[in-house]
Amino acid sequence: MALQTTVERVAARVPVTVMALDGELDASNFERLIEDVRGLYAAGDRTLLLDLSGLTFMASSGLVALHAIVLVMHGQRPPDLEGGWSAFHALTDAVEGSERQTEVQLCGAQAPVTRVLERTGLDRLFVSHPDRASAIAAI
Amino acid sequence: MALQTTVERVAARVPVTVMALDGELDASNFERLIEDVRGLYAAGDRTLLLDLSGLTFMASSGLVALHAIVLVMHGQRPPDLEGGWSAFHALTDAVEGSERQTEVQLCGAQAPVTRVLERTGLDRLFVSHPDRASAIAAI
Amino acid sequence: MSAISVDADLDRLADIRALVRGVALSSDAPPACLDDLVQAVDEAATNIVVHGYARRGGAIDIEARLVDEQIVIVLSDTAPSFDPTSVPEPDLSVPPLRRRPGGMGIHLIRLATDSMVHRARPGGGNILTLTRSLDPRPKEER
Amino acid sequence: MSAISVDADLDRLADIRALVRGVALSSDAPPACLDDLVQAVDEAATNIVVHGYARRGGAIDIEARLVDEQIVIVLSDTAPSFDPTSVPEPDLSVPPLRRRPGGMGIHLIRLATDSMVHRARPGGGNILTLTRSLDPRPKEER
Ligand SMILES: Nc1ncnc2c1ncn2[C@@H]1O[C@H](COP(=O)(O)OP(=O)(O)O)[C@@H](O)[C@H]1O
Ligand SMILES: Nc1ncnc2c1ncn2[C@@H]1O[C@H](COP(=O)(O)OP(=O)(O)O)[C@@H](O)[C@H]1O
Repeated sequence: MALQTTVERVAARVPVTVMALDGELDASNFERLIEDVRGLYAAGDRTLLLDLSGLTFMASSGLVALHAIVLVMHGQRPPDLEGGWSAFHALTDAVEGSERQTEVQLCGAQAPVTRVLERTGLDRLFVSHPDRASAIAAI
Repeated sequence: MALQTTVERVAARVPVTVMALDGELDASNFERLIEDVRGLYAAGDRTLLLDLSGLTFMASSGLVALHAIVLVMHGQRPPDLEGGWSAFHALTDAVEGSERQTEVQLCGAQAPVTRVLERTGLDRLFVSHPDRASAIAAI
Repeated sequence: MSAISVDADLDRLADIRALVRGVALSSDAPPACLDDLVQAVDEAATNIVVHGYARRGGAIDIEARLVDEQIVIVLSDTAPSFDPTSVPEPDLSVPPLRRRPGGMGIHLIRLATDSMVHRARPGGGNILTLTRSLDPRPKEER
Repeated sequence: MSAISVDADLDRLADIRALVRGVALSSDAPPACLDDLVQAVDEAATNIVVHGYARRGGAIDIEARLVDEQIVIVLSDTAPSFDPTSVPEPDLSVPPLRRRPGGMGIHLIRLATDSMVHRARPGGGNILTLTRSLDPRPKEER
């Protein structure tokens, strides 16, 4: 099953870009997802809500995508997957106190996806909402 | 697994267009295959060898595609899948004596594909060769 | 018994076939048995997508089990009730070019399975049970 | 025991996952067991494609069986020998943003399975045996 992305812009307290991921996020498509978010950032989007309610599978490469997406949405240099991740230390220091950055937030994650986030500790990087409506109300 | 098609033109006794089908031919992609062959006919190709050695699955909709491809390669009106198959009677009468037309030939069919052709009697429509080399030598 | 639910979409047929291969694999099915099951389930699922739900989508629930050397696969949907066993056999004596293309799906299911049983789903829809023995030979060679 | 051979290609991962769902389905595996197996096999297969065959392609042979309430899935390849059980656990105490992305695949396999055993394939290559009990709970809740 392939990955489909759908983007919608919502006027909450701040403008929120909602990207719904439907299908399966794996090693065959995680790089395209990072590219898509890079495009959003270039277009001026600054707060991204990933709606994971239709995501039925996430591989460890999906975690790499989530990590990279956080960097991209913080204006960091596009992560070079072959090495050269030094750039992100600045960001690390900036958000260190709070740890959970807020530029990228999640909602609607199903059990298999939540499990992967928790098993790798990547859940600590994100504010997670049960669904899209409560996320938009909270942002 | 998706369907990939690769086209090659070979100078045998007559010019032969070899189209290799790799993957699985099913209800999601059989119409695209007919379209592809329509394009070949429009481009002047007149003898088509379908190399099925990489085809691991063929649904009954694949049989519809094969049938339509024979019509297309005989210059018949593109079959309208919603009805209106009257046009092919002329062709039927033309090739009735021999039954096996030669404009579209097959090679390399694997067991599951051969079984589907035999179980529906569509094998009677085609000259089938064990592999590409012997097909080209025979055409 | 648990089921896997798949969207009734032509783009999911490849997933359904891979699922059936997994079922066959875990029963150590011989190649012709695996091929037959893949064919039968693909044809049945295609009919549910195209005819049953008329391409408007829906769900196909798939169950599988091994019972007495028979692989049993059950497809359930909530489309209008239709019994494929009521469809007459195509006349294979007609030369292929004289035929109207199509109409071979149910015929292929019959040849690929040892039994095809339809019943109405309580509350609406269909339950189609396809059974294929682990026999290594295709039906016509038995 | 028969095996299914799949091209070592990232575009076949979805097929491999569907295959594993079919294996789980025919053993009537509970949801968390199915999810774990899909995750573990996907990660292992991805590593074979990306690291083992270095994206140059090859074959992955997949076998499956149910033994004593355990689903056993075996992946074989002919890539250079590599024992994933030799890879140390990642340090999860490091805050996510301080980490170098990646390096979580084998960790996820460990958490999703009850055992992961590697042996060299006679003649070259790898045989990786992944086992997951039918226990309905994920490992961390047992
Ligand atoms: N699930 C279904 N719901 C409604 N009608 C069906 C269904 N399956 C088959 N049919 C009917 O039976 C006919 C024969 O089906 P089949 O042998 O699979 O060939 P085809 O689908 O190519 O026509 C179909 O054309 C359709 O009219
Ligand atoms: N099949 C394999 N062949 C060779 N090296 C491998 C294989 N699987 C894993 N590795 C090595 O182990 C490392 C850790 O793998 P893994 O935990 O899956 O994370 P990742 O693949 O994201 O790096 C890989 O980066 C690679 O160097």
